Amino acid sequence: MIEHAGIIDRIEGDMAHVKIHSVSGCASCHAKGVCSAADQEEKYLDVVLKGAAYAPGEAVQVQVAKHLGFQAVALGYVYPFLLLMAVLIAFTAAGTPELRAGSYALLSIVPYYLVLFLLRKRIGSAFTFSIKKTN
Amino acid sequence: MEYVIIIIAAVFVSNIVLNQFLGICPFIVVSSKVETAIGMTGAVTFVMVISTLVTYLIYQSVLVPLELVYMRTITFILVIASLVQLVEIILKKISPPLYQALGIFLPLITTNCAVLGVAVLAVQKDFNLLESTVFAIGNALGFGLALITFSGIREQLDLLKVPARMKGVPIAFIVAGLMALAFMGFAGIV
Amino acid sequence: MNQWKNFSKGLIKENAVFALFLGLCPTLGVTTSAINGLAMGLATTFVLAMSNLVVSLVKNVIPDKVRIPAFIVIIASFVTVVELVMKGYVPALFDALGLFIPLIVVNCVVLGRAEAFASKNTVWSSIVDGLGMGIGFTLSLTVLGAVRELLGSGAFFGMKLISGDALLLFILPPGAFLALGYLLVLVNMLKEKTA
Amino acid sequence: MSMLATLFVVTLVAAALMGSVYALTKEPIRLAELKKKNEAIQVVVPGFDNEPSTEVRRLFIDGDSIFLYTARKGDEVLGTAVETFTNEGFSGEIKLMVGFALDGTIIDIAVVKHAETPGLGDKMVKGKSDFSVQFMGKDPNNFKLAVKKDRGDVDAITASTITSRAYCDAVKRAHRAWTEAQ
Amino acid sequence: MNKFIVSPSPHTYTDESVPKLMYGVIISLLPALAVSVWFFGIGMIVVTSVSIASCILFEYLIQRYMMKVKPSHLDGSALITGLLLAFCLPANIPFWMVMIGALAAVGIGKMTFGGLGNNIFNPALVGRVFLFISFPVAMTAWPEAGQWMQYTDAVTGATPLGMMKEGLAFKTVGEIMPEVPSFLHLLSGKMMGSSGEVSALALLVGMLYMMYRKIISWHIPVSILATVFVFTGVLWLANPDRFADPLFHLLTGGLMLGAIFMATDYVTSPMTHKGMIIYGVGIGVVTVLIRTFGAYPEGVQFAILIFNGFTPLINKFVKPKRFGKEVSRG
Amino acid sequence: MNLKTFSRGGVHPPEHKLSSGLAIEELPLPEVVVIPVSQHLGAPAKVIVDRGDQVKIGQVIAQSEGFVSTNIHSSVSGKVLKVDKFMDSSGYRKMAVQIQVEGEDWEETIDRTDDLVRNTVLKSEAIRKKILEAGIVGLGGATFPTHVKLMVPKGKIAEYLIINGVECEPYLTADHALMMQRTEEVFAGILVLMKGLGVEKAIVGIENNKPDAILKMKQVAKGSKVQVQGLKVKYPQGGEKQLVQALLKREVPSGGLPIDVGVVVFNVGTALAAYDAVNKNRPLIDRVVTVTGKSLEKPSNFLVRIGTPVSYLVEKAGGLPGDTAKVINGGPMMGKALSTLDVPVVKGSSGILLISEAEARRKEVLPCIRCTKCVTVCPMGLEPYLMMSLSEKARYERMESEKVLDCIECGSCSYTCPSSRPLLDYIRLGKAEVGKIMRARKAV
Amino acid sequence: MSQIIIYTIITLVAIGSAAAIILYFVAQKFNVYEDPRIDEVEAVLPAANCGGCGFPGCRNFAETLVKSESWEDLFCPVGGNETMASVATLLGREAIEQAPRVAVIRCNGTPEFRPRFNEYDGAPTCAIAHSLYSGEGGCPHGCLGEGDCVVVCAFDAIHMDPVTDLPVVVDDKCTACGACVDACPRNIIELRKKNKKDRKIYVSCINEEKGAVAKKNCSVACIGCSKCFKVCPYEAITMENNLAFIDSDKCKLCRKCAPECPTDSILELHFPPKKEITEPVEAEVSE
Ligand SMILES: Cc1cc2nc3c(=O)[nH]c(=O)nc-3n(C[C@H](O)[C@H](O)[C@H](O)COP(=O)(O)O)c2cc1C
Ligand SMILES: Cc1cc2nc3c(=O)[nH]c(=O)nc-3n(C[C@H](O)[C@H](O)[C@H](O)COP(=O)(O)O)c2cc1C
Ligand SMILES: Cc1cc2nc3c(=O)[nH]c(=O)nc-3n(C[C@H](O)[C@H](O)[C@H](O)COP(=O)(O)O)c2cc1C
Ligand SMILES: Cc1cc2nc3c(=O)[nH]c(=O)nc-3n(C[C@H](O)[C@H](O)[C@H](O)CO)c2cc1C
Ligand code: SF4
Ligand code: SF4
Ligand code: SF4
Ligand code: SF4
Ligand code: FES
Repeated sequence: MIEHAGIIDRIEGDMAHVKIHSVSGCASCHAKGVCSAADQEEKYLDVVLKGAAYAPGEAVQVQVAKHLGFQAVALGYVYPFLLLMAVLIAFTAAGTPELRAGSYALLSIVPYYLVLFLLRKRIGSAFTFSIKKTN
Repeated sequence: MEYVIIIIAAVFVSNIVLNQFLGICPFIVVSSKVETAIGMTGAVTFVMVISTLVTYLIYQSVLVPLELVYMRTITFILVIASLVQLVEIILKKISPPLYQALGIFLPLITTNCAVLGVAVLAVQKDFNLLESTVFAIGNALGFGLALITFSGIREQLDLLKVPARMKGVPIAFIVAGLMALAFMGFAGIV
Repeated sequence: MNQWKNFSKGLIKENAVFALFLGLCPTLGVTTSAINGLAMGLATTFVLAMSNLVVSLVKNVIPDKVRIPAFIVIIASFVTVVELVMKGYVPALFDALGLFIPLIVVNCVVLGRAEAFASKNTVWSSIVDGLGMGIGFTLSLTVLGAVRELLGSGAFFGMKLISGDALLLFILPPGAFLALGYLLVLVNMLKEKTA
Repeated sequence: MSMLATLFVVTLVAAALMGSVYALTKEPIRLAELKKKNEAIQVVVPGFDNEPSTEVRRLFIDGDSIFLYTARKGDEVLGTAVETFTNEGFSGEIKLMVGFALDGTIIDIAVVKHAETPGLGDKMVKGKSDFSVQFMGKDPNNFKLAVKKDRGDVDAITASTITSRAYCDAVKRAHRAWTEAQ
Repeated sequence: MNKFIVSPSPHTYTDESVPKLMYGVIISLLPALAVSVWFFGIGMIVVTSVSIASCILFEYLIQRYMMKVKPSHLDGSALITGLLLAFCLPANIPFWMVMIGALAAVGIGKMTFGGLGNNIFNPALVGRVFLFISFPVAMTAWPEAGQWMQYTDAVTGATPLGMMKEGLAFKTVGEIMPEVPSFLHLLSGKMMGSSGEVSALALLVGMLYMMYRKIISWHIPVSILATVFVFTGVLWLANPDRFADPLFHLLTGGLMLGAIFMATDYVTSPMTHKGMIIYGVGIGVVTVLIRTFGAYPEGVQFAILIFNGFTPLINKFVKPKRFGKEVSRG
Repeated sequence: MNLKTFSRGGVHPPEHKLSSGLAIEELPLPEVVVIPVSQHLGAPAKVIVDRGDQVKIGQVIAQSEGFVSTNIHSSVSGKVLKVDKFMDSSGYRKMAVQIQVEGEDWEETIDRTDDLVRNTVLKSEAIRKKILEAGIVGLGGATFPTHVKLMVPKGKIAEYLIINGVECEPYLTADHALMMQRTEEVFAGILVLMKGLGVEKAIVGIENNKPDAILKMKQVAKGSKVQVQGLKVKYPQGGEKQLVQALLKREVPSGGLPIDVGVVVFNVGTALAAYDAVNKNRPLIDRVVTVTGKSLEKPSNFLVRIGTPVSYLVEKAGGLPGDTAKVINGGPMMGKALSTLDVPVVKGSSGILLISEAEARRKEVLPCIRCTKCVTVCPMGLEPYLMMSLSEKARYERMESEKVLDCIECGSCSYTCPSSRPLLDYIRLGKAEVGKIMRARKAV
Repeated sequence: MSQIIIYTIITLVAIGSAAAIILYFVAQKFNVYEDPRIDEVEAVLPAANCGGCGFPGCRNFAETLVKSESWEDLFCPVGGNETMASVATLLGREAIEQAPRVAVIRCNGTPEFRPRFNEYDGAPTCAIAHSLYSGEGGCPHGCLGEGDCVVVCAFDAIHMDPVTDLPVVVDDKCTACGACVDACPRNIIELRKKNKKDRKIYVSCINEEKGAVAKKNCSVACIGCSKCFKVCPYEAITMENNLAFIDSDKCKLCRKCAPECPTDSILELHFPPKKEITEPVEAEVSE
C-alpha cells in the first residue's frame, strides 16, 4: 500500500473528491512558497466511498496498492520510453539521418498515447483508490 | 560497446548526483521511500531522454545552422519546461485514474536542474543523437541508483537512533558524501 | 514590510542553502574555492535582482496565466547575458563555473518564484528581496567555498596558508557533501544554543 | 489574445536584449579565446611578434585535430606551437601547447586545459612543480617521452604516474604532428 | 517475603555479549598483528597504537561531550575500528595522519550516525578511504618488509597489485610475475602493502577462529573470495597475458582482510544469508572490476563501502524465508 | 538413528532437566484451593456454585460459555468459601472459586480403579462430548479447549495425529515423567484421540534427550498405527508448527493451523487427560507439575490438584530457597513470571521454576549491532531486530506486512541477542497492536 | 550582425510562443491557486505539528479552518483560545472559546501509599508492563511508572518524579494535546479544565475494584464510599464502579468533598491554606 495524505474537498453521492498535495510533506514544508516553478500542484482524486462516513474538510489517507503505483509508472513513462528508444535505435541502425530518426522516435509515442487513450476505460478501472481516516 | 561505456560512465564513474552535483535538491529532499524512488527513476528516465532528444534536435537543426548556439540555455529551459508539463497534461487527459495513481505514487519530477544539465552536457560533449539519448539514459539510471540507494539508507536510518542535530538534511548530505567517497572507487573504470 | 527585514530574511532566516535547502547543485558544484563560490553567488544575485526588477515592473501588464513562461524567458535572457559577459571578460571564471552558469536559470526560477507570485510587492521591495536572497546565497556559497578551500588546499581566497599536504578530499566531490553536511550540523547546533 | 501579445513582446524584448549583448560580447569573447591561445603560445615559443593564431595548420592525428601555429619574429621563424591533446588523463582530456624550436627540440610546454586532481595531477602545470621543466630543450628523438617506470626518461610526478604518462602521450603526439608537418 | 522480579519471557539468556563478540574479533586479529609487527617493526607498533588510542579517545570524547551520552568506548568496537584502520594503512604513515583517519572513522563514520549499530558505512574503511583520498602520496608509499627500526623514514616500494597495475602498461603478466613476491611470501605476508593485510595465512587463521566461535558465518567471506577467484579466473583464462591469475588476486592486497574482517562487520552487512551472498558476490565483482579496469590498483575497500551503501536495500528486499506459505484468511 | 528436526532457526539453551527420571509424586491435599474459571483460551466459564455450597471432587463448578470455552470442575471436595477475584498466574485478579478442602468425596461416575481400559467403544462424537464435559484443554501450554481441536473444520481432512512429547523447554520434565510412568494410559489416550479425530495414523515426537521415554513408548506402540519418532534436541521443537515440519516436512501456512496440512497436535498430557475423560469418566482435576530450580532442595514432579497454591508446591519441594529472585510458571523460555507465590496451579501450569538472584535479572540493553543472530535463530523466519525497531517507532502497519503475527513467541530471539535486547517484549506489543488494527479493520 | 539579432528574435519568439502555449495550458489545468489565507493562518498556528487538533499537521488544520463553514470541534489545544482568536480575527470570524485544559495524573500510588512488592524488569514501557501483569504494586489500575506518557509529550511537559515514581505534569507547559492520554495503557491521565492559579480538585485514583481490595493495595485508593458524592452541592461528583469522579466542568472548587474522603484520595492542589469556614471559591477560568 502506498499512502498519501489528502483532504476531502467535496462529496458527490458515493464519490469523494479528494485533494492531495503532489509532494507529501510539501504541505508543511517551510520552503513551499519558493518551491520550483509550476510544480507545486494540488491534484484531485475521485474515490468511491465505502462504509464509514466522511465529511468535506476531513483529513484522510488515500491508499493505492503498491503494484498499481509501479504499473502507473510503467504505463505512463517506462513503456513509451522503451518504444521511443526502440524506434530511435531501429532508424539509426537503418541509416536514417539523425533529424528524421529523432522525429520519428518522438512521433512514435503519439500512437502509443493514442492506444492508451483508447484503452482508457480498462486502465481506469484498474486504478482504484481507497481512503481511510487519518488517526 | 561505446554505448555501454557511456552508460557505465554516467551511472558509476561520474554519477550525476554524487559526482556532477545535478539534481541534488530532489535527491536530498524527496527520497525517503524506496518504492517511490524506483518509480521516480522510471519517470525521470523518460523525461530526461525525451528532453535530451528534443533539445538535441533543436540544437542541431535550428541553433547550430543559424549560429545561435549562445541561445542554448534559454531554448533548452523553455523546451524542457514545456515538455515536462506536456507529458503530464497528456497523461491526465488520457486517463485521469492513471494520472491520479502517479500523483499518489510519485513526488513531482522537479529534476529540472538535472534534466537541463544533462541536455547541456550532451551537446557539450559532441555526442550524436543516439549517444545523447544513451547518455541521458545513463544519467537517469545514475540518478535512480543514487536515489534508490539513498532512500534505502534513509528508511534504515529512520528506524535507528540518529542524533537529533544530525537528523534530516545534514545526515543526508553526510551519507551522500560517504556514497560519493565510495563511488570514487569507480574512477578510471572506463 | 520593512525593507531591511525584507532584505535580511534572505540572509539568514530564509537562507536558500542553509534554511530552505534550495540551489544545492551550484552550492556543491562550484565551491572548490571561496572565489568560485563568490563569483557564482554574485552571478546568481545579479540575475535574481534583475529578473525580480523586470518582473515586478511588468507584473501589471502580464496576465497571470503566462507569468511563468514570461518569467522563464526573462530569467533565461539574463542568464544568457551573464554567460556572454563572463565568457568575454572573465573567461577563467567562466570555465571554472562551467555547467552551473546555465543552471542559474533553474535556481532563479526557484528562488524568485515566491516573489513572482506575491505580486503585491513594489518594484523596490522586489529588488531588495532579490538582493537579499541572492546575497544570502552568495554568502553561503562563499562560506562553503572558503571552508573547502581551507581544508582542501590550505588556502584562503587563493592565499596559501599552510604548505604541504591538506585534506585533498575536501575539494573533491565527497568533500563537498561532507563539508555542507557538517556546516548544517553546525547551524543546527547554533540554533540549539540560541533556542 | 492579449496573452499571446504580451508574450510576444516579452520574448521580443528578451531576444533583442540577448541579441544585442551577444553582438556586444562577440568580439570580447573571440579576443578572450584568442588571448588564451596566444598566451599559451607566448609561453612555449616566446618572443614572436606576428599573430601566430592566424598562421594555423591543422592535422588529423588519432581521430582528432591538432593545430600547429607558426611563431615569427619579423621574417624569422622562431618555432612552432603545437596544440595537442590526450585522453589518457586521470580525469579525462588534457590539452597542451608544446613549443618546438626549428631543430625539433622542445622549447616549453603549457597546459591549456585539464581536469586533473588539484595537488596531484595538476602539478604538471608549469609553475606548480618542476615537472614540466625537464622537457625544456629536450629533443624527443633522443629523449624518450615515457616515465621512468615505463623505461623512459621522464621523472613522473609523485603519485601521479597516470597524469605523467598522459602528459608524455600528448607531447609525443605533438612531436609526431610536428614531424609530419615538416 | 522475597521481592520477586517480574519480566516477560524468556527468562534465560545466552552468555554471548557484545564485548565478548568484539574481543573475539580482536583475538582473531592477533595472528595478523603479530605477523605485521614482525615485518614492519616499530612502524607497525606506532601506527597501531596511535590508531587504537585515537579511536577510543575520539569515541569517548564525542560521546561524552558532544552527544552527552554514557560513553561506550570500551565495548571493543572502537578498538576493532582502530586496529582495522591501522591494518589498512601503510606502516610508515605519519602518526598525525593516523589521527585524522581515526577522527574520520569514528567521527564521520560512526558517531555522526549515532554510534555503534547505527552507522551505514564501515567506520574503519571510511577512515581509510578518507585518508587515501586526502593524502594519496603518503597512502601509496609502502614500506618494505623487514625494516624493524624505521618508521616514516622507511624505504618504500610498490605493492604486488601496484606492480601488476604499473607493469601491465607495457609488459605482460608473465613478465611481471617474476618481479612480484613468491607465492610463499604472498601467503606469509613478506611483501609490501597495508600493514595488516599482508599475511593471508594469519588472516585465514583468524577467520577459522571466528567461525569456530560462531562470530561470523561463512557466507560473506566465502562468497567474496569465491567470486574474486572465479571472476579473475575467467579473465585469466581468457587472456593470461593481460590478467593475473586468480591465486595472485586472492593473496594480494586487502582482499583477505576485507573479506574476513571488514565486509563481515555486522552493522554494515546484510541480515540474511541470501543477502550476505548477494553482498559478497557484489563486493567480489566490484573489487575485480576496480583492480583490473579502474584507476586504483586495489578495490576492496571501495567495493565494501559501495555495498555497505546497498545493504539497507538488500535488507529490504531479501527477506529470510518465512515459515509457511501465506494463505489468505477471509 | 537419523534424527529429524525442524529446518529453520532454533536454539539450544542448557537443558538443566534436574527432575528428570524422578517418579511422579502425588501431593497430599492442601487446605484451601482456588480454582480460576478462566484456565483456558477463550471465554471464561460461568460459575454455577455459591458461597457455602458443598462440592464433590469432579463436580462441575463453572460451566462452559460458548464453543471455545470449557467446563471447570472442582478438584477437591469441601465447602465453597468465596466466589471472587483472585490473583492468578495471568498477573491480574480474575474470577475464581475458593474451596475449603474437606475429606475426599468423589463424584460417583468417576472410575477410580487402576484398571487399564484399552479400548474405547464410543464414536467420535461421543468422545468429543465427553472431552468437552471433562473440561479438557491442551496441557502443552496454550490451554486451547481440546474438543474444539477435535472438530475438524469442513473442507479440511485430518490425516495425522501428532503427539507432542518433545518437552523442549529447559528444566521441565512433567511430560517425560508421564511417558515413563503412565505409558500405557498415554498410549490408550492416543488411541482415544485418534478415534475422536477419525485418523488412521499417529506420530509421537520425542526429543532425543529422553531416550528412555522413546524406548518405552516404542515398546507400547509396537504393532499399532502409532509411530514413535526421536528428534534432535532443539528449541522450540515443541512448537506445533515446528513439530509438524520436523516430523512430516509439511509447513503449516502463515496464519494457518496444523489442520491446514492435515495434522492435529496434542500434548502427551492431553492424551492422558483424554484417556481419563473418555475411558474413566474422570474430568481434568489434576496435572503433573515440575517444581524445579537450581537452588531448590528437592526438584520434583508432583501430581497436583488444580487450584493448589504454588507456595504449597514449593514448600513440598523443600521450601523457597533464600536466593530466589524470580518464580516462573512454566519453563524459562515461555513461562510467565509470577509476582507472588500466592497463585493457584491451573490446567496450563507445566512447571514452577525458581530462578536465583544471579540469573534473574536481565542484562543492560545495548544497541542492536545487527549481528543477525536473532534472524538466524527465529524458527518462523522473521526479523526480530526489525520488528523491535518498528514496534518502538509504532510502525504497526509495516509490522503486519513483515508478518509479526507469525511469531510464536518462542523467545529464541531475546534469548540469543548479545545486546540483551528485549526483542520479544516489543514484538508482543506489536502483535497486540497489529491485532487491534486488524480487528478495527474488520469492524468497518 | 543584425542578422543574428533577427534570427535570435525569430527563433526565440517561435520557441517562446510554443512553450508559452503549452505552459499556458498547464497553468490552466493545474490551477496553482491556493488560498493565501491558509499561509497566513498557518503562520499564526504554533507549528508544533503535534496533531492535538486531530489533523496531521498545522497546515492541514489551517486549511480546514479556512475552508470549514463551522468551527465546531476545531480547536488548537496548543495555541489555545489566544491562537484561535487571532485566527478568527485574521479570517474575520468568530472564535469558539474552549476552556483551557490540562492533564492530570489520576493516581497517587507512591511507594509510601502503594508498597511495591515485586520488581519489574522488562522493557521499560508501560504498555509492555501493562500487558504482562498488574504491576509492581498490587493495584491493577495504578501507574506503572515506566513513563510512556513522558516519551510522547512533545512539549516536555511531563517528567517522572523519582521519589514518588509517578509522572508530574508541568501545568505551564502542558498544552492539553492529549498525546499522553492516548499513550497511557491504564487510562490514568485525564484532561481537566484548567482553573485559576492552576487550582484543582480531583479524585486521584481510577481503581474500580471493591473498596477493601483497593484499599489493601493502596492506602489512598478511592474505595467508592460515596461520602464525597453525598456532600457535593453542585452534583459534580458521580459514582460508578466503586469509583468517584469529579467533573471538572461542574466542579466549583468549593472544597467540601476533600475532607470527607476517608482515604485522602481527593487531591486539592494550589489552594491557599484552608480557612476555618470554607466558602465557595469563584470558579474563574484563566484566559
Ligand atoms: C583522489 C585521488 C586523486 C588522484 N588524482 C590523480 C591524478 O590527477 N593524476 C594521477 O596521475 N594520479 C592521481 N591519483 C593517484 C592514483 O590513484 C595512483 O595513486 C597513481 O596513479 C599511481 O601511483 P604512482 O604514481 O605513485 O605510481 C589520485 C589518487 C586519488 C586518491
Ligand atoms: C515455542 C513453543 C514451544 C512449545 N513447546 C512445547 C512442548 O515442548 N511440548 C508440548 O507439548 N507443547 C509445546 N508447545 C505447545 C504446542 O505448540 C501445541 O500447542 C501443543 O502441542 C498442542 O497440544 P495441546 O493442545 O494438547 O496443548 C510449544 C509451543 C510453542 C509456541
Ligand atoms: C484463535 C484460535 C483458534 C483455533 N482454532 C482451532 C481450530 O479450529 N481447530 C483446531 O484444531 N485448533 C485450533 N486452535 C488451536 C491451535 O491449533 C493450537 O493448538 C493452539 O493455539 C495452541 O498451540 P500453541 O501452544 O502452539 O500456541 C486454535 C487456536 C486459536 C488461538
Ligand atoms: C565480525 C566483526 C567485524 C567488524 N569489522 C569492523 C570493521 O571492518 N570496521 C570497523 O570499524 N569496525 C568493525 N567491527 C566493529 C563494529 O562492528 C563497528 O565498529 C561498527 O560498525 C560500529 O558501529 C567489527 C565487528 C565485528 C563483530
Ligand atoms: S520473533 Fe517470535 S518466533 Fe521468532 S524467534 Fe522471536 S519469539 Fe520466536
Ligand atoms: S540478536 Fe540482537 S544485536 Fe543481533 S541483530 Fe538481533 S537484535 Fe540486533
Ligand atoms: S502533558 Fe499530555 S496533554 Fe499535556 S502537552 Fe504533554 S502530552 Fe499533551
Ligand atoms: S501515567 Fe500511564 S503512561 Fe504515564 S507512567 Fe503511569 S502508567 Fe505509564
Ligand atoms: S539546484 Fe536544486 S536540483 Fe539542482
